[in-house]
This record gives sequence, structure tokens and C-alpha cells, in this order.
Amino acid sequence: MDKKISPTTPLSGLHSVIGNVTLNEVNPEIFCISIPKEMNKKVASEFKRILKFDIPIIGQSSLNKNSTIRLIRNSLDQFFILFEKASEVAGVMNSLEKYFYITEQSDAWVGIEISGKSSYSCLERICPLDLSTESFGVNTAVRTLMEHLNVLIIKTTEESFLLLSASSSAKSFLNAVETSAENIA
Amino acid sequence: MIIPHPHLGPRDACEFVYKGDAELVFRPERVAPVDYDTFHNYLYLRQNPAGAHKELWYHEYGDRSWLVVTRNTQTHEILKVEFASEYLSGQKDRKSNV
Amino acid sequence: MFRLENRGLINREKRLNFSFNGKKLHGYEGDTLASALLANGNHLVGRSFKYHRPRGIFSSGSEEPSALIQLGLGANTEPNIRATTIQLFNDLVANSQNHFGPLEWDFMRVNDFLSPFLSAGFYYKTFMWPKSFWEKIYEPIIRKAAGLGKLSGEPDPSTYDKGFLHCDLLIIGAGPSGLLSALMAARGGAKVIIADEDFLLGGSLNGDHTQINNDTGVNWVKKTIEELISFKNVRLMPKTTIYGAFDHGIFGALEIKTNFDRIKSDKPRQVLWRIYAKQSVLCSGSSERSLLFGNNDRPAIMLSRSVRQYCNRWGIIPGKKISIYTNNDDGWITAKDLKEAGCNVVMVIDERPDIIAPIKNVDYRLGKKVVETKGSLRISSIRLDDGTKVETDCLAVSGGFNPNVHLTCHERGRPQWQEKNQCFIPGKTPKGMEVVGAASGVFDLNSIFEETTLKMKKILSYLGYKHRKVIKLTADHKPYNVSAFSKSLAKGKVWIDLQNDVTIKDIKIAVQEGFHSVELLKRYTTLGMATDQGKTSNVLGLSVLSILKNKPIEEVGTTIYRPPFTPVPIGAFAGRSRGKHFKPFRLTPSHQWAEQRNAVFVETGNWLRAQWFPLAGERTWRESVDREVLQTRESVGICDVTTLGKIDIKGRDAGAFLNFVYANNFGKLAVGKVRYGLMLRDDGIAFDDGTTARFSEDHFVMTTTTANAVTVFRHLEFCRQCLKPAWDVHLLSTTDHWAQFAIAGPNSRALLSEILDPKIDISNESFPFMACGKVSIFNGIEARLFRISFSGELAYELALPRRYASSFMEHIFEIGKKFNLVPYGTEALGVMRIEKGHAAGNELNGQTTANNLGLGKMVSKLNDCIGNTMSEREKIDGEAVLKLVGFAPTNKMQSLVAGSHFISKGKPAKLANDEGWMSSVAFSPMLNKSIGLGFIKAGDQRFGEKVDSVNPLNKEVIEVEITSPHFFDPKGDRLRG
Amino acid sequence: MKYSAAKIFLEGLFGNRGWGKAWREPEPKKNYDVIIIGGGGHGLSTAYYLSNVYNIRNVAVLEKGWLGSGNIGRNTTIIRSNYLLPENEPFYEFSLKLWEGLEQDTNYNSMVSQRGVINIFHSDPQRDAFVRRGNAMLLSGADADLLDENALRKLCPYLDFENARFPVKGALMQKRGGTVRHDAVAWGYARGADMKGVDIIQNCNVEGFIIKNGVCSGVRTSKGDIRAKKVASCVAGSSSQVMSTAGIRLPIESHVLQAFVSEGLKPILDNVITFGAGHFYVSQSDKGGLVFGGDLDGYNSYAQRGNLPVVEDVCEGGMAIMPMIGRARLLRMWGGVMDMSMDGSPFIDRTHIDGLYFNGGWCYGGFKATPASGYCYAHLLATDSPHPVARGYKLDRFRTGSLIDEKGVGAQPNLH
Repeated sequence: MDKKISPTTPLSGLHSVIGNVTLNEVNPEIFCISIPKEMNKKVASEFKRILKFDIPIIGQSSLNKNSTIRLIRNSLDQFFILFEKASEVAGVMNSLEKYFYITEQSDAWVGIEISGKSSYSCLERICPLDLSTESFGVNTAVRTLMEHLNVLIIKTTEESFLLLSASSSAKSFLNAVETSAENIA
Repeated sequence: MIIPHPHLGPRDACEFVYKGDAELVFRPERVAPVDYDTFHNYLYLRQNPAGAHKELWYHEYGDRSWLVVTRNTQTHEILKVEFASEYLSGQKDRKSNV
Repeated sequence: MFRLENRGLINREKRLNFSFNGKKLHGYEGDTLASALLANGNHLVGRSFKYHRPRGIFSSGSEEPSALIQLGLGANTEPNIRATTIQLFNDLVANSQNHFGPLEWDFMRVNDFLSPFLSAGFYYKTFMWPKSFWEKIYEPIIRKAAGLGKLSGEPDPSTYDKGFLHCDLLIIGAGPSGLLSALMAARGGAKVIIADEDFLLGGSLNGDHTQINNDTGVNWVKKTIEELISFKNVRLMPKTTIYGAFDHGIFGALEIKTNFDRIKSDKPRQVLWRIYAKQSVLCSGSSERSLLFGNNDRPAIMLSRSVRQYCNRWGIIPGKKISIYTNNDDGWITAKDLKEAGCNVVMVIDERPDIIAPIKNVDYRLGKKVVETKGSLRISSIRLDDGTKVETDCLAVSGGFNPNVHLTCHERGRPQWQEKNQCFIPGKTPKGMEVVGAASGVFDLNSIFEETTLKMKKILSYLGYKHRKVIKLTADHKPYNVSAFSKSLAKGKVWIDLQNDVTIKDIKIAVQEGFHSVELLKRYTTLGMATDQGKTSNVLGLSVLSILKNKPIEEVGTTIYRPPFTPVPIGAFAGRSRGKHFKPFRLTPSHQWAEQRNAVFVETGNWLRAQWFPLAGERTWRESVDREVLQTRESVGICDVTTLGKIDIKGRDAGAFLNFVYANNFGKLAVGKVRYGLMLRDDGIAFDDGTTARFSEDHFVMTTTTANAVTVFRHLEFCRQCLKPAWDVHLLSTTDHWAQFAIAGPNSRALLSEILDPKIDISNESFPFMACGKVSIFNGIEARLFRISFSGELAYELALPRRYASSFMEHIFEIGKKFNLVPYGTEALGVMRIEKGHAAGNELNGQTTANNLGLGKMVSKLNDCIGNTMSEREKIDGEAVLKLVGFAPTNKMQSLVAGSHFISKGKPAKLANDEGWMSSVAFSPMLNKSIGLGFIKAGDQRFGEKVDSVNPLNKEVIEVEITSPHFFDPKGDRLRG
Repeated sequence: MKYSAAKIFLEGLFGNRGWGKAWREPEPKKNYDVIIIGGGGHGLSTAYYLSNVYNIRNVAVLEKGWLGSGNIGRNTTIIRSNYLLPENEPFYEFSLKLWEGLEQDTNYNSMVSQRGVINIFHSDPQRDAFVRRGNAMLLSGADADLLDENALRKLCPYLDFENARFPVKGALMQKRGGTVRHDAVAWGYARGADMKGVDIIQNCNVEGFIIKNGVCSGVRTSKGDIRAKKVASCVAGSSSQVMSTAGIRLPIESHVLQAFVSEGLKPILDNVITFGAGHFYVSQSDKGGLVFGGDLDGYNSYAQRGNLPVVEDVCEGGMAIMPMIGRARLLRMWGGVMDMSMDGSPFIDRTHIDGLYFNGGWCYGGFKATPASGYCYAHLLATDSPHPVARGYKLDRFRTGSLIDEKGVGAQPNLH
């Protein structure tokens, strides 16, 4: 027997188009970075040194030059870092690990990217936040409550959002998003 | 209700979980001899004002912060919102007195 | 026909068929059900609540108290639909309500003749003798007679949805003031939502022949809407009722999505919006009120403005001989429009003696009152106070206007009396709400436009938007004048609340009996408690009360309007959260694998867990569970325990933190070790338990019970942020990241060795009981291994990244074949934990102490930790301490029942002798008998004693022996082996 | 004036002119034996039993608004005695027995309707807890029946058995539980107390107590000082406010509980139904409205109004358990102020100030307790010793640890 086990994703690589809404499953590598008390004052400089880009304020995210690494500031002492490419993980994380508490989170989440003209009307049905450009610009990244579920919503472009929710309730979350898309289609 | 989060702006109260009287942050420390009355008063007795009330809200569907919200219990008007840690550091004398 | 040619805003090209009480009728697009019924000459549409008096269409809007119909058939049927608000659609089916026998010949109208005996509060004074008759005889009759429409009793087949909207400015009502407000805000650049309950925006302008700036009002509405649509920052929401104003500028709105083809559509029928508005403008207009005179409730007695609307907006002749009874100028506008439309206006009666009749080409009486009416199913004549009798088949009544102040009351603002216009105007409004137009007590258009412009300028500058010039609007409207409320009571049967049948007499009786506070009056007479929430009756009732109490109306007070403004379907409030979607599902990483093996699932919180895995040929669940237990204890079993909460705890002070949050000591836990932890609440009651492993100096992994995962995390964050803010501690839930499996049984080590990467040694020596460590499996997959046991067997828990879980299950069962590996579910898990005497949810029920659980010695006496102090209160454990012990039936054939109570032998089964209760039971396949865990007074000192386990619910008593809770392998040799 | 069918008939014949006042509207005297603060259900029932059972008639009830304007005027009208703990069950069973004879007692039809209260369970642990509770009820002399799924299907076929997120597995039923016309309870007690000479004084606000050397001898009110041998606070949601004027801090928080009523409907729901996997309970009133409610809003409030999240939560629960009510429409929602105690159970006790007594902490369960609360409070006021069924309701129980925590959630009032 081949002693090798293989990975699956919560939504088996979903891709669907409903009306003017496109849904795709995405699976970034995600790590949580907690800031030790004594590092509080040096967070910005250390991150800048290691990541080569500025840290965001709470509720926002920032990207590296190639837009493959996204740093999200969840709260005063906690960040999430998202890697599009698994190959970039080790280098960055090994450096960060020396200064911060790191916990892997990749498998805790399901990612659904929603894009298309009707993204806003679709999200309007489940998301209590004001997603208009004035109050929710590109790269805003916050947690909120959608259909009884905890969701991290990130505006990636003017017409697309990345939604991260708990992987165990991935199917219910997908149902929530799909139902919205169908209801407005 | 809408709770204006100090960093995240106005958020629907349904993102939060309520705990109650902000006095609960001033937990007495157990030192010998144990003062049960102080613990009883801390845990069980409440001011329960009809008016401005300092109270604890947890941003469960948000940044997981515990906030001290000053809210009028007659009108529900929110007068002030602070992080619990900030509130505590503003009340340092209070804490050591308990 | 009763339809005028060339008049009205209906589409005569689009004919719509509908039926009323089985009669096939037709109307046009743009009709409401009420207008279509009137167009067919149909006034009688229902019966009143108490006296079953005939009821007709009274108004043309959402204040309608009388024209309530049963809409649709079968599961789609909807009760109490106001015919005046439902937009006509093809094949609409409507039926009248609340009658026994045909509508025209309702047998219950006998109540009308009995009305002297059914006066206000009569039921409080009777139906008491003999005692048993109330529930057997009287109440069933009352219940049957009460109520209006019917529910189908079948599940609501429609879907509903909800949503969230945000705006700078919410404009409630799209009449003249609302449209002007919206236009100004739109041009200024504000983000605007304008909502109106009507399907046609424009409010009163659609039913009036007003001129605005030398154009018709209807054209002004059209142009304004066209312009509004062109703005990106404006959202127009017709068919949307703002039903409530809530704290901090949150409004509830109900949008009706489908009227046509409502049965066929799979799209939501209605959408319930939560609107967050920085500011709001209430432009809800006014409702007309009636006048009080004898038998003022007959069908075809209608509100005057509504009669005008039916004529102008729907092109309807509501009667062949129409008379108008008014106390204000607006009644005359109706007269004028009806005349212009060619209707026969037989007489205008104005209560005011000293006015100049605005129109002359009509028979009119000034300073006169209507005192009585005749007609059985429709009004046929009226009598004036001078004795004049007028034949009439439709009486348009105008008693003045009530501003629609309802939303201003939703935060408990109280309306104030405005003497000039004899009406209540908004008092204190919800924060951020401005009221304009008729809703604020301004009734002529020119003043409304002026007031709106002024107030909107202020709002826009407050919001930070510019005010752009709007052309001054001038209308051909005259100032409004109304006479004061009568100082004497009208005689005869005078209706105030048309739906609930509250008459002047009822108010008299209530006051006579001392129920004269407004709220008491309302409760005693049911005044204003009808489905219109008193929109048509409250002010009239107050005017009567003011006469009876001889106090001005403003001193009599007013009741508060509560949400919703108009009734909202419960289905809409629930939205899509129903059926299987009531709450989200959480699925374990092995869910799909278990599904393929026919697992039976059970809901634990939001999780679905495999309860057992039936094999072909097994007839009962017990067979499967017994097999899973035996096979595990014999060889090896595997169970998905991912649902247990997992919390990563990191930081310099993590150890101290654990010492604080757990009742037992965690200070000395070595790296690479796991310890059982008992968590108390600060009141000393057991809260949760689990294990915590130490992976490094500053890294711990805590597990919680499935049920408390969320509350424990919240509690820990409270301890961290509020009680120990200076400590360096960091918390993160990793429940979903790690798939965790219990691998239990004598062969668990052998099985594990097959999948662990070669260099890892898990022999008893290097990886003893309560060891933990990071390992790798299947060629380099990082995992965590804990040597802990809930089953009492040699057992491990293995955590691996969730993504590999499915594949892991396939592989391990392939490899496990040679060990006869069995998957086990929560039932077998429960059996094995009861065999081992482990407490679980049934024991940790929030009422038990560490002492009760037999864990009292664990609680720290020295440290300050959550709960230890209050756990020392003298009476917290009760008089004789309840102890968790085991129970076994003396007769092996008997099955124990959880929830039974314990009574000492020979004592009667009653509360005074109650000594405790059975918390969990199971059939133990190892011991081949039923066993139980439970709490009994001083149980730990009573091993061997026999007591009765009583279950009076099932009338059974089972003799049980008190035993140690550790039924199986009490010394724990197996788990250490 | 005694109410009877004959009286109604005669009055009907002669124009209903003979109905006298249901109660007098006296000015306060200077001195009373007992002053009861609060003219709500509990205050009025206390006055009723003091005057009718304990023969103490020199009593005043002081009400700041109008009679019955507190929670007795706005609740979901359910009565039951399905409690678990030995400190509670006998008390509520005593209350239920008083309900059963209330109309004949007070000569006022408050429409006690024993329609049966059904608590649905959805899982084995929930069933176990209900069995324990049902047995505790039976051991205390109350009635209880355990219904399995089939029995429940027969009784309530409209429940969602087929498509439920949480399966309906059975129910614990108390047949003697039911509903009462809530306002009529206040009126019946008021009339009954008034007939024995109790002064019910409306629009009289209590502003403070007259306390000297640890003895309370009266109250300061908007109508002047009134003296009394004993002063009994009975003000539910306002407990903390009133007692704070005596310098007493209570183990109580005031919370808002919303309740809802639908439009009138023909009979469709015979029993009181409580959903065990969500927050929803419902009954249908004699008038036809579905009267329902759910959880507290969850935050301290004196505002007497709630907010949308709970409204939606309650209706979600309703639709989950009985999807036939989707097309019934919510007519009115309102909020009451609940005096939530730290263990969810009430207090009927003396205070540390002589002559000052306290009754409160009824949480959202005050309505069903109305008769027993009044009876036991009257007993305490008359005899200075607790009534046997109310012995547990002590103010110092948190200090000693004699908790009465039915729900097992601890010192967090919004969870009880």
C-alpha cells in the first residue's frame, strides 16, 4: 500500500456561476501571528524588515509587491498572513517565527471568492456591513456575522471579495452564498 | 443597536456577546485569610442603574476584544466605548483598592 | 359597471381576472383588490369581530380596519389581508372571513342582537359557574367565534429572504414631501433610500387633482421619479413598508417582491431589510378619521379622501347617490372631484355652520350633523339632526386627519396635541429622525413644500452634503381648516373601532367602572388592539374619553404605538433560517467517509457526529453499538473527536494563565505531558473539563468539551483581557484546523506504529500514559499525538491537518484490516465512558460542584484561581453532599433510565425523600447489564447499599445497588499498558 | 358588587348603567399596617391575600402609574409548574393550585385555561434532563407526562417532524399548565382586595423610605409621607431603583424581554408549545392571536422595548418548529423590564432593615408565580416567617451558596 495521504478542500474546488455572480473556492495558506507583549512597539519595524511592506491598521490588509502575500490585522495583537503560493511560506514564516507566536490556520478556513457585477447585491442579503467603496475600500479585511457564521471578509478588488469562514461549516456557508446569488438572479 | 468599535467603526450589536456590569473586571484576588464577602459582593451584587451603565461586550464576531461600553439603559444611547484593557489602565488605583 | 372612462392610473390594456367568494370578476393592472371589488360594485367584504356586523371597504390604504380577506388557497392561503393594499394580480382568489354561512347571511350576526349583554368586559364577569364549564363549554365556543382569518395548517410554501442596507438618509414615504426630500438629497449627493408601502410612488398626489407649478401632481411625480432613478446614489423602494424604528438609526423594512405569479415563483416572496440610516425623514403623511354617529359602520360608509382616491386614481364610481359628511375643508375637495368626474353627489353635510361653501353646484347643509343611518348590507339612507332623511348608497366621511406618527413612537416618544388641526403630532422623535409633511401636522401642499425644503437643507448640511437649489414648488392647495371635536356624545350605536366592535357605550362602561386611564381603557375594551393598531380608532376613542372625563384631549393622554407599523409575516422575520437551514451544520473531517459507511448521525450543538455505524444484518442500534464497544475493547477502534474544542495557548505567561483558569494545578506540567483540567465558573460550579498538553515552555494546547467550546474560549478571552491584562498570553481556536481521532484499544499502538514515520518511538517507556508530542505520519505529514484515554483503553488521540482527514480514514482502515479496526460513534464512546465512570455533559450540567463530581480534592486551596473561593461556601454542596457514583440494577434484566430519582428503600416516593438522580445510563456489553451514573447524597460512603431508582413518569421502580462509578477496569491497567 | 350571569342579563336589559366602580380611588391615609409598593400582579395579589387570608386590611398599594401597568399587563400569559429544583417546584405547584381556583376565589373571570404546556426535546441528553424534571414534578405532587414522538405527532401534527434541523423526539407535557387572561388577574385581585378595604392608590410614586436606626417606618411619595408598620417592595423591574433609595444593592439586573402577538386567527394551536432547540414559545389566545416570545434581548435595559436581532431569532425558532405560522403576521411587539436574579430564582424575604421587606427577582417567570408570590409574601408580612414553599427564596443565598439555578448558567442574569 502506498503510504501517502492526499489533501482535499472543503468544497472540492468549487467553481460556479449564478447569474452575475461567480464563486470560486480558494485555499490560501493561512497563519496567525500573535504579538508578544514586549514586541508591541517593534511590530511595524520588524514586519517591514521581514516582509518588505507596511503593516496595515486594524480592519485592513496590505499586500507584498506581487500581491501573493496578504497581511491582515485582526486586532491590536493579532495578524493573519495569507499566502497564495505555498512555496513562499517557509521563507517568510521562518523569519517571523523568531519574533512572534505563529499558529497555522490554513485548514481552519474555507475560502470563497465572490466576484462579478452582482457581488454587492448578493452580499447585501447576508452581510450586515456597508460594503460601499466609501466605507469599505479595497483591502479592507474584517470579521463579521453572516447567517449565524463567523466570516472574515476581504475586499480584493472593486468587484470581488474573499470570504473566509470555518471549514467545518463550509457547506452551510456555501449554501448561504449560493442562496443569495440565486435569490437575486 | 450599533456599537461604535474604537477601531472597526460602527458595528451591529449582533456581532457582540454581552456579559454585564463592567465592575466584573475588578475581580478581587484571593489572599489569606480569604474574604468571602468581598468575593460575594463582586460576583453577585449589581448597581443596575437606570441611566449610564458601564458594561462588558465581547466582539465575538469581530476582533475578539472585550469592550467597556457606557450605555444609557433608559434610552440605549451609547456614550463611550473603550477596550477593557484601556479602561483598566485608566482605573489602576481602583484595581489595587479591591 | 362602476368604472369611469378616461380616469385613473390603471392600465386598461391589461385585464386581470380574479375571484371573490367564488364569483369570477375582473380588474386592471394598477388596481388593488379593493378598487377592483368596488369597480364591480362590491362593497360588502366581511364581518366584524364580535357582533358580526357587515363590513365594507372603508379606506384605500394600510389603515383599513374592515376589508380583511382571506387570500389564496391551500397552503398559500393568507389570512387578514387588507384588500386595500394588495396589488391585484391575475387569478387572485379572495374569500371573506369570519362568518358562519354565507357572507350575506352570517348566522353569527345573532351576536349583534345580543350586544347589550356582550358589552365591554362582560366576559370577566361571567362564565365562572360551574367551575368546570369554563374550559369544557364556554371557552371552546369563545375560541371558535374569535379570530378572523385562517391559517392553512400546512407549512408555508414560500421562501423569504433578508438583507442589510446602508444609507445617509432614509426617506419613509414617497408622497409630495418624501419625493421632494429625496430629490434634494439626491442632488446634494447623499446616499438615499426612499421607501413607500404603495406599489405606486407619489402618495396622495396620485389620488388628487392637484396642480404643481402649472402641471398636474401626477406628472410632477412622474418627472421626479424619472430624475431620482437617474441618480446612482438613490434607491427607490416601492412596495416597501418601514415597519419599525429601532435603536441607533436601524429600521426594519418589509419589501413585497412578488404579487404576480406568486405561487409559481421560487424566488423570495418578501425580503425583510434591516436599514442602517445616519438620518431619517418621516414623510408618512396622514390618515383620515371618521366621525361619530349612529350606525356609522355600515358598508359603503367610507373615508372621504379614499372615495376621492378611488375616483381619481382608479376611476371608480363608488356609489350612484353619494353624500359627503365632513367637518373640514378636505371633504369639499372630494365633492368637487366627484362632481367633476360626473358622479352623483346628493348632498354635502358640513358640521361647521360658519363657513362659505367652497363649491356651489351641489346640495349642501352647513352646521348639521348626520345622526343615524339605515341599510342592511349597505347603507341606504342617512338622517340628519334636523330630521332630514337623505337616500344615499355611499357616504364619504371626513373627520379630519391624523398624522401618521407611529414610527416616532417606536422609541417611546409620545405624540403631542395640536389644537389648530385637532390632531396628535410627533413628540420626541427617535434620534436622527426628522418629520416633514402631513406627518408633522402640516396639511396644505405649499406649506409642506416650504417646510420640507427648510428641514432638508438642515439635514443635508448636517450630513456634510451641499444643498443644490431646487425650483420653488407652488401648488393650488388652500390652507386646511377643521372643526374641533364635538363636546357631546353621539347617540345610538356608534362605532369607534370597526374591527373589534368597540362602541361609545363600551367606553362609557369602562369609565363608569374605573378603567379610565387610557391604557386600562384599551385593555378593558380592546380599543385600538385590532389589526390596524388603532390607526382609525385611537383618536376617536380619546375624543370620547375626553368628553366622559371632562378633560381636554391632551390631558386624557395617548397610547404608544408599537412596532410593526403594519403586520409583518412571521415567515419574513425568519427569512431563510428554517427547516434544515435553521442553523448551520458543522461537519467533522470524516463526515463524508462516515456517510459512505451508512453512519447514523446525531446533532450535537451545530455539529453532526456519527452516532453508530450499522452493518448489514444488524437489526437494532444496540447491536451496532455493542459490536463497536466490544471490537474496540478487544482490538482497536477509531472515533472522530474533532468536535472537542481545541485552543492554542501561547505566551510567556501561558502556564500561569492555565493555573488561573483551571481549578487544579498546572504550574508543574512538564513539556511533552498532558493533564486533565477541571474548569470552574467563578461561582464555584463546574464549568468544563478537558485535557491540556504542553508542547513547549510557552505553548499549550487545551481541549474543551464540544458543547462548551465557544463559551470557554470567550471566558478565556475575558480572563486574559480583563483579569490578567498584563500577562503575555495569546489564544487561538484551532478546532477546525486539526482533525482529531481517538484511536483506542489494545492494538492501538500497533496500528499507530504502522502509520507513524519510522523514527518515532511510542513504546510505553518513551511515550507513556499522558505523554504528548509532535509526530509525523504517512511520510512527513505533521501531526500531534496525545496518549490520553476517554474509553479506558490503551488509547491515543491523533491530530492531523484537516485537509488529510478523508484520505487518512481511507488509508488507516485499509491498514487496520489486520487489526479488525472498527469505527465507533458517539454512542459507543458514551458507553465506554460510562463503563469508566467519566463525567460528561449530563454530569457537568452547570449545577454540580467539583465535590459532587468526586473531584473536590483537585481544587486548589492555595492559588487564586477562577472559582476556588466561592466553591468553599458552606452550603454550596447542599446539606449532604451529592456524589457521583455508579448504579447497577439488582435484577440484571432491568434497564435503567436516566432522569430517575433515588429514594431509600422503604420510603414513599415523594419530594421529601428525594436523594438524587440518575444522570447517564448505558447498556454495558462488557458487563452484560444496564449501568448508570448518578448523584446521590453521600454516595461515596454507600457502596453496596440498595436504593430505589424511581421513574414515576413511567410508573416504574427499579432496585439498584450503589457502586463505584468505575465499572470497568477500575485500576486502569489497560490504559497504562 | 358580585358579578354573575344574572347581573349581566339585567344590566344588559337596562343599558348597562348599573355597573359600579371595580375599585375605589381613595386618597392615601397617613398610616397603614402594611404598605405595598407596586400595583402590579404581585403587589395586588399580596394585598388580596393579606386582606382575604391573613385578615390584615389596613393596607395600601402604591402604584406609580396605573394599576397593572407593569409586566402583568404585558406578558405571554403562560402558567405552569414544570420546575426541577426542590426549592422551586413546590412553590410553583402551589401557585398552579391557586390559579385553578382563582376565578371562584376572586369572583372575576381571568380565563384560566389549562390547555397543556408542551416542552419539546430534540436529543437524548435533553430527554434525560426532561425525565429528571418530570419525575421531580411528580414527586412534588404536580402532574407531568412524557410524550414520545408518536404521541406528540398525534397531539401536534403541525410540528416539523420531517425536515427539522434538530429532530423532534418527544416532549414533556404538563396538562394542567396553560394560559390566563393576564390583565384580568390584576383587575380581579385589585377588586378583591379593594372590597376588603385595601386602598389602591394609583399615580403615587415612591421616592424613598423613612428609615431611622435600621428601622423602616414608612415611605416618601409624590403624595406625601405615608407611615406603615411594614413596608413591602414588590416592583419587579424597578427593584434595584427602589431598593437603592434604602441603600440596598441587590443580586439583580434589569433586562428587556420582548413578546409578540399575531393578528387574530381561527383556532389552530391548542396547547402552549415550547421549542427545545431554539428560543421560542407560543400559545393562541382566546381572541385568536398567537402570543409568542423567546429569549431576553440580553443587555441591561429599562427602556421597555427591544431590538430586531431577537425578533428575528424568535421568529426563526417559530418557523423551525412550526412552519405553518409563516403566513401569520406579527401584529405587535413590546418589551417588558425583567428583574433578573443571579440564579434565575426569586426572592421573598426580609431585608436587613427592620420593617422593610423585599419581593423580586422573578426574571421572566413572574406571571405564573403571581398567586403564590402574593400568598407567600402576605404570609411573610403577616407572620414574619417564610411560607413553607418559599423558604429557599432568601436574599443571602449567594453568600451561603444555597443556589437555586434551574438552568445551571451561574451568576449571569441574561442567560437565565
